[in-house]
Amino acid sequence: MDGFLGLSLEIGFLCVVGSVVLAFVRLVKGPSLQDRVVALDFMTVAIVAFCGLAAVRYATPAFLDVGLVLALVGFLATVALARFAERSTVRNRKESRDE
Amino acid sequence: MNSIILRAGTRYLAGLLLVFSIYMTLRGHNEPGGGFIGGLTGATGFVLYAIACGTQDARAALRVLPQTIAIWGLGIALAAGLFAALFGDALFTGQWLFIGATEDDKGLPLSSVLVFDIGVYLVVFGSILTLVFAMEEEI
Amino acid sequence: MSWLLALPVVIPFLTAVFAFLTRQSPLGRWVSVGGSTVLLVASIVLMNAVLREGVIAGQMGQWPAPFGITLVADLLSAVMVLITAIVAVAVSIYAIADVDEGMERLGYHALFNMLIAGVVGAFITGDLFNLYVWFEVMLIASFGLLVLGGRPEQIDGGVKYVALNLVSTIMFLTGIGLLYGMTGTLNMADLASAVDTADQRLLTVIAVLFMIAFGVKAAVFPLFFWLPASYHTPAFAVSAVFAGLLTKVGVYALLRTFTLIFDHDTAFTHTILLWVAGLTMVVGVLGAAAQTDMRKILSFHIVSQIGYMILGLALLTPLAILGAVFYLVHHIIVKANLFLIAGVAQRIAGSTELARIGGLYKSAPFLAILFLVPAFSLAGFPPLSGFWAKFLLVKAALDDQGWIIAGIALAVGLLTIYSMTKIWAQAFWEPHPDGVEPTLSTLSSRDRAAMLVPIAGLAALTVFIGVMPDPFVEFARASAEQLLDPSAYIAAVLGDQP
Amino acid sequence: MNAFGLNIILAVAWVGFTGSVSLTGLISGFVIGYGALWLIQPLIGTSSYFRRVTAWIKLIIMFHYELIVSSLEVAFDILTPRHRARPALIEVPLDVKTDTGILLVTNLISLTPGTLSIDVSEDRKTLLVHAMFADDPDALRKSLKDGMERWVIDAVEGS
Amino acid sequence: MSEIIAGGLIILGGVFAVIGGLGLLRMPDVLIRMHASTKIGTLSTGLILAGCAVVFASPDIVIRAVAIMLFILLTAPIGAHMMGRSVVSTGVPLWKHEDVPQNEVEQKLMEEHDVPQVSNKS
Amino acid sequence: MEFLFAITIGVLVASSVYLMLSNHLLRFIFGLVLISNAANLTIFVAGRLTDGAPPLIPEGADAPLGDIANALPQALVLTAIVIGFGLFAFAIVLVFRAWTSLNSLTPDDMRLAEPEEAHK
Amino acid sequence: MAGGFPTETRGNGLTGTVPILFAAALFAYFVSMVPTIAATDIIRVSIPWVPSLGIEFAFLVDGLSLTFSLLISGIGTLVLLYSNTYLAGHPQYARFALFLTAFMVSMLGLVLADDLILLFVFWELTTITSYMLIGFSHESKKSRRNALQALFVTGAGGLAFLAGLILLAAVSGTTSISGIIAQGDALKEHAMYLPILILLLAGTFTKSAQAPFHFWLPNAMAAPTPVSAFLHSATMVKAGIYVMARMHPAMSGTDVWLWTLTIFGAVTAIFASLLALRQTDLKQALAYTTLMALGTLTLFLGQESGYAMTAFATFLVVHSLYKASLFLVVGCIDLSTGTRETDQLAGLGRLMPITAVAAALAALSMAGFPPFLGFIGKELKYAGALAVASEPVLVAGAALLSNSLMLAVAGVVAFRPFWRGTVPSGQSPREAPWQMWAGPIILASLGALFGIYPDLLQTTLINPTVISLTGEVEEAKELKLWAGFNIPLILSIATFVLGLLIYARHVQLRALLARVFAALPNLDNGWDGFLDGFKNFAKLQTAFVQNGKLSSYLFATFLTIAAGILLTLVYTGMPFIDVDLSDVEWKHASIALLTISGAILALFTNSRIAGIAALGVVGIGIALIFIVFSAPDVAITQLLVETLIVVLVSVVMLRLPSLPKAEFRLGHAALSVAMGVAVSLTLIAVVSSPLELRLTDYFEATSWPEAYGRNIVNVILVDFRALDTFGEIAVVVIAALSAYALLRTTRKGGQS
Ligand code: NA
Ligand code: NA
Repeated sequence: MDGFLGLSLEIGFLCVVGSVVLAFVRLVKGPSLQDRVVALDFMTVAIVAFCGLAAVRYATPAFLDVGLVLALVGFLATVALARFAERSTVRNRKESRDE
Repeated sequence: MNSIILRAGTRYLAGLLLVFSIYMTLRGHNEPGGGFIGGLTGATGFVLYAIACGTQDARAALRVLPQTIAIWGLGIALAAGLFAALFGDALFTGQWLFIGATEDDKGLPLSSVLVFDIGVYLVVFGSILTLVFAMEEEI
Repeated sequence: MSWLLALPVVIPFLTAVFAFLTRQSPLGRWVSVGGSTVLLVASIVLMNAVLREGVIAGQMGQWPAPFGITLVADLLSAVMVLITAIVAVAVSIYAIADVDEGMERLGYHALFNMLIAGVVGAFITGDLFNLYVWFEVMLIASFGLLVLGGRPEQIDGGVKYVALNLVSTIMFLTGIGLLYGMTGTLNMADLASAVDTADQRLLTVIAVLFMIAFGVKAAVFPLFFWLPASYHTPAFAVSAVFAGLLTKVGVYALLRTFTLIFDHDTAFTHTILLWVAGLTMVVGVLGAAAQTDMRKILSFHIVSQIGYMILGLALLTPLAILGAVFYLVHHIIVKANLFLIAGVAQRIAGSTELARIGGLYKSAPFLAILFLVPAFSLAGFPPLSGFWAKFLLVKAALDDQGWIIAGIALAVGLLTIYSMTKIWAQAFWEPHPDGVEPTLSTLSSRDRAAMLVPIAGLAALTVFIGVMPDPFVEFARASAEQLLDPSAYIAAVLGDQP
Repeated sequence: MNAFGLNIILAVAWVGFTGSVSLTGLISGFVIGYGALWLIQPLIGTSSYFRRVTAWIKLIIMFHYELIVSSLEVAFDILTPRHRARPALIEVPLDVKTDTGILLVTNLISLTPGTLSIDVSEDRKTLLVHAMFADDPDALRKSLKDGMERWVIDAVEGS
Repeated sequence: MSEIIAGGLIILGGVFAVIGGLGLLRMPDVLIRMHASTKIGTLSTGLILAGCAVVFASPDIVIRAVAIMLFILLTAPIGAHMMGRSVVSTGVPLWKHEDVPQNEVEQKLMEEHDVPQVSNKS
Repeated sequence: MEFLFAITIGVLVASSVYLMLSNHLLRFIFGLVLISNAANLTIFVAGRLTDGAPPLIPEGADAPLGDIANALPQALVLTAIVIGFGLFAFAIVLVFRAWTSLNSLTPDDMRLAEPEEAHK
Repeated sequence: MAGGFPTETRGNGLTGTVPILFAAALFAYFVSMVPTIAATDIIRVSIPWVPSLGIEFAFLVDGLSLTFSLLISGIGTLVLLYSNTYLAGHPQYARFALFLTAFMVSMLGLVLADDLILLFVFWELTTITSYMLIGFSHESKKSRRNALQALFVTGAGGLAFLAGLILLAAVSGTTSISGIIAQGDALKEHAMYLPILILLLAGTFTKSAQAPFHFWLPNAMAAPTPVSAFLHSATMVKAGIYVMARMHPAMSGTDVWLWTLTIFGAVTAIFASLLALRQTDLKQALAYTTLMALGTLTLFLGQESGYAMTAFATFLVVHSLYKASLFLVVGCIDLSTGTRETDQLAGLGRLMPITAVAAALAALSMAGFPPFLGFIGKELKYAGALAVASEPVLVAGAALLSNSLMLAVAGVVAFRPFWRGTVPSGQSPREAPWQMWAGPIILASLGALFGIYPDLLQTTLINPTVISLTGEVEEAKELKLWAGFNIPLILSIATFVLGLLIYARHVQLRALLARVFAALPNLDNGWDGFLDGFKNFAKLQTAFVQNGKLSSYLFATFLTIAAGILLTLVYTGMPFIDVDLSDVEWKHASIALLTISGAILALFTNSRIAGIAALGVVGIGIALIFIVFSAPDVAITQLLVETLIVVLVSVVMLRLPSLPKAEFRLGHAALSVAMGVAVSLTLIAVVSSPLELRLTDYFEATSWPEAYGRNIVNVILVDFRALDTFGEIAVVVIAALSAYALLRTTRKGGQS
């Protein structure tokens, strides 16, 4: 794929991947449990965008299906981890702050 | 989980996930999807339900024991394979019925393969819920 | 024809489904017994067909090989299925007495039948990836059965069992991926010729990977740790079926793949196997000698005796393979039976720890006789099945001028005698430390029948094989021939395909 | 049987008529059915249905407007070296009653950058919001109530 | 023309994605980072999907793109709410600008959840 | 490309082996997830990589147009992922049980099945 | 057992009578064969048993086997008769009779078998049944120990024996014994002759308790006395002798054969006689004289001359008769007085006259006095010894010494208790019931009968036996009481003199011997040491290998894998590796890097949440790989599963403690890297050559036309490979049920 669309797709990929990398840095740094989860959540959404880009790039709408599923279920992990954070902190406040 | 927001969202999402999961299952033979993906998605709906409203409510909504669903799924998948015996074919030979088929168009396909995929769906759905409900209750 | 092959896999699954749906009532256990019996009938029919018509293959879904999944039964597969069915019948009857209602409600019978389904599937499939799937069915069912009951030592044993078996499973999967990446096929008969055009050096590497993956399943040195760590912990019916069948699936897989697919550099691979065989025999038997619990002793002996079967494969002569097949069949019957007997000992004498029991010879002579048969068979005394098994392998080793390995096999046989007599002396001859006289009459009549009938049946089979070995030897010879010259197998699977 | 359900039935009927089983078919059926219902509105008395659809459209448009504007605001803060944010946790009284309404309000508040719904109190009367630019909490409260909540009430709970 | 629009949307989406990522990285506390990531991430994905819809320009794809957006709009805030709630209830230290003093709500929460000293550096 | 991902798989394997050796069950679980992923990826890579052409047959065609990705390894990987999930699910429950009934997550301290010999 | 004979002397009813009648019938049956065999005919029956291995159910009756059979069944009958009273009312008598009868039948099978493998079967059966008999008093620790010892020693020999038999069969091309013998000298010239001989002798020497494998035999006295009588007279220990005799025609005549048998036999004979003299327990003393007899028999078998063979045949019968008789007598004494210690026995002759007579008759035969068969046996011994080609003086000397000692022992056992002193206080001995004295009397009388009428034995058994032994090369020498005034007679006289001297001084000698043997290493104690050592070694090894630590198990497993792959790579030479990075896009590289970074984060973090998040990153990375490389179905599944994994872990972690800080382990790190390298290298090598796409091509071509599906992956899953998928969903169900069971299982009653 070339032309303007091709170029913008390359830029799009670069940006999305770049944002994932930035999120990864946050994930590594933490410091709070929630920071890491938020970073992971952000990555999930970025993957949806990636799917959209891939669908265009390879002219394959099938990739949108990947995004579709992820958009629906991706947040479940966030919810579960948030619940973990809340509940485990009730048990041990100090511990989860340091996670 | 005593979150009003989550519970309210779950009302829509759980249903949405279920409907979506069936959609994914039925289209699986021709586009990405299928019984696994469907079952996993459907289960996610009830997992969310269980997280938001507790397993008691989720079990009540499901009405049937999840392990029963799973084992029925296995039975259905097996039956889909055994169905071929009626036609003298080998185990898991796909049997197709094309409703309103014409020269060019295959019409509306009904097949043992689809039944198999539904079995797969039920197995995955039931199994994951068996596991998640039990874990939620033990912890 | 394909249904002959499909039914042995289908029946236990159907049984599992029904057993699960009836798990809350006593019906469940009868479903299990009935299902196993039907399986036995099906496997007899299959065996009959294989004897009459040679190797038979069936294409599932009617897709031609190597594209679809082929189920194949040669003599080895057929006999393994048959033995599995026999053990299944025996254990499902035994379970009536041994498995409590709590376990039944949690789906014991369903899990058990799924395990059997997995074992049968593994024996009968002609597809490498499908073999992986059956391995997994078997493995995960065994996980469940192993920890059913939830006593802490079960959990502990379970952790080790699960951890190590998962590693093996993943290596197997990796191996399949790599082999597919080299040859582009998964059908084992097709692989037999496809590997010829592949890079032979690389193939050896893959062969070693498979050897290790199956080696863990088969519990050979130095990959057997999971077995002695766990086999003494679950219900007796469970450990009996584990002891009888699970490691044999690994041995079967080794036998199958290292005669059909990986026979390109036997000087290397089978020499490794020979070393493995020797070390496995010795380390296992020494392990047994160090134990003081009946089931632990028996568990280590599984390891030791797997060594004999590997020895047969390693020598790769017709007689050696014959011996390995004979040993395989004999060992399943005998070892399962010994674990069942240990269960009776536990029930009537209160333990399997040798120091804490005794007096069984005096007060339970019938049990004593039932123990002696498999125990002496395991130790290789004539005229029991184990004698012929040992005889054939030692003869094969001597014929092949494997003096040292033959010596090891014989010496290990002696140490096996030592272990068996240790159990005998301490559990049967020695008086019970608490002064009680354990008798079978403490069992309810239902339990007595449920426990002793299968034990007696298996013991009778052991004696029968021992006294009338000829048909079995003939059979083993024929299956060894099929293994060493797989052309019939390949032709049955691929037909006129290239 | 409310009007929405009727509309769905019409859509399905449309699919049946055309024989094209696809999402496109279904949606075109829905739109056509909507038109049909609107025409026969006096006959079946479904005026609130149409009013609400209008409110929904307004909600969607206003939401996107808010989303873009406040996104730019936040983006600006991210891209400039100094932190302009004046974060605070504030409580907003809630008038919206139904679950759906609460969900919509909180979601939309969360989706517009600068504000994040943290939690709804047990009695459903107050919403805890984290605001990024909370120099004037009262003004913020008012804008949330008159903006997002009003639109939602119109769309969901209006009669 | 549609290619230009699509390309523009995609680039814009990409830029927002990076901004979201940057926000996640450099905003001072977790709640503010969530402002950046949840919303801007959503926006960025929406833009890219819009571009996608424009390229394919078939109802099928448009519906799918819209569905994805709807799903994200439905789920992302719920996730954010759960996270935010856990931040507050577990007492993760929050950043405070000196211009905005701690209000009653915050003080109440601090006591309720045993929050350590709220940091106050910029 | 395969080369690149073979290296990636190597790193995954190495990390997971280290984690599995760590004598802590939670780390073991982490390692298990990683090594399962590595195995799945191995099959995928061994089936060769093709970008941008999913194994789908377009409407109206009888067979795929042009080169598409190898479908078989995809099916195998799918199967392997689901099986891996089943194994993982059991493993994590087992770890949980180990903690509640043995009160330990360090398997080397679990000596119920194989008690330490009292030295004679 | 002490305190007199059982009050219930009628025996054990049917369980007692049936075996006696059975044994008697067998004896009668063998007697009926005597005329045939005496006419130097043989009887052979054979039916195929394991034709596929050429093994037959073949039996051969010739002189040798008939002699043995008669002894076994005859003595067996008497022993059973005796036991029925001896153990009257014993709760486990039925088992005893069963084992004893089984033992007798096994022994008969052993001596009649004409097939190597069949012979071995019976050989092992005698081992098993004797194990059960020796351990009959199983509640005593000593019994159990000694039974194990006997089993272990003879079992060990048996295994060597088996190896020998297998080699012998392989070399001869047949398992038929008569077939092998018919092959003449071929075997002796075969390269495998020596190994075969060594292995066979290892079996026979242990079974017939040749020094230094003798230690188990006296310990086997733990068995009830009738068992000892049976085992040590005609059976068990003679099994080894029998086999050497049987193989004599095929294997004797070489230097190895000659010297091995001669030396072992002579040493055993002398050594055992000295030990016999040392004993104070009557049964022990008899046990050692058995050893002496076995040594002597072995010594004869080493030779080839007709004298030696005749001596062998005669002494075999002699010994069986008197030894069985004496053991039974000792049993009577034991039951009657409650002791078997010589010091505590005296003056029994008047109170137990019949027993005393039986003892005297047997002892005289044993001591070699005329006109007993023992005398003839002894004469032949000397004649045989002198006929030895190489070292006649040495052999004769050994024979002289052992015979003298034997005479002394006979006195100690059968003379002293009856005819000297008075009954000690506290004992009230009385005569044994007839069932118990019948055996000794009959056996002892036979010794006298054959002594007086040697022809009776000569024609019926000795001649045919010698033919069996020599293969008709040598003729049997004539048995006669008076063979003229010759060197053997002189030696006989010397024996009497020396023997009587020893008897007169035996108490002092015993003390001396006790000191000497105390200084010698004791193999019986050695056995305990060996067993302890073995157990300790086993424990040590097992503690090392199976140390109970999962981390060691995993380390060993991974080490095996890594070493297996890497060493094989080295062994085979590195396969072709194609490093092709030309088609790598930055996207691929960054996805790979992301995945790797996730893995490394999971590796190093001490935070559980970071760990889970890292797994999530890896999952995302892998999903991206699936997306980029055209696998949408897989990518969806991967993401769904990854999500569920996070959910499950987060649920479980609610109850788990946080991660401890990980310490860096260099060994682990090295192994991990090795594993990674191994997998990477192999995979790279695999993908360096092109892939055959036959299967995929077929799927692509048929997916729509034949399976009506456009998503090829799904069609493979639900149609082409539906069985895989079925198995897979079975795994999922089972996993769920298993996990459910595991979660619920510890609740009370096993169910919620
Ligand atoms: Na004991
Ligand atoms: Na700023």
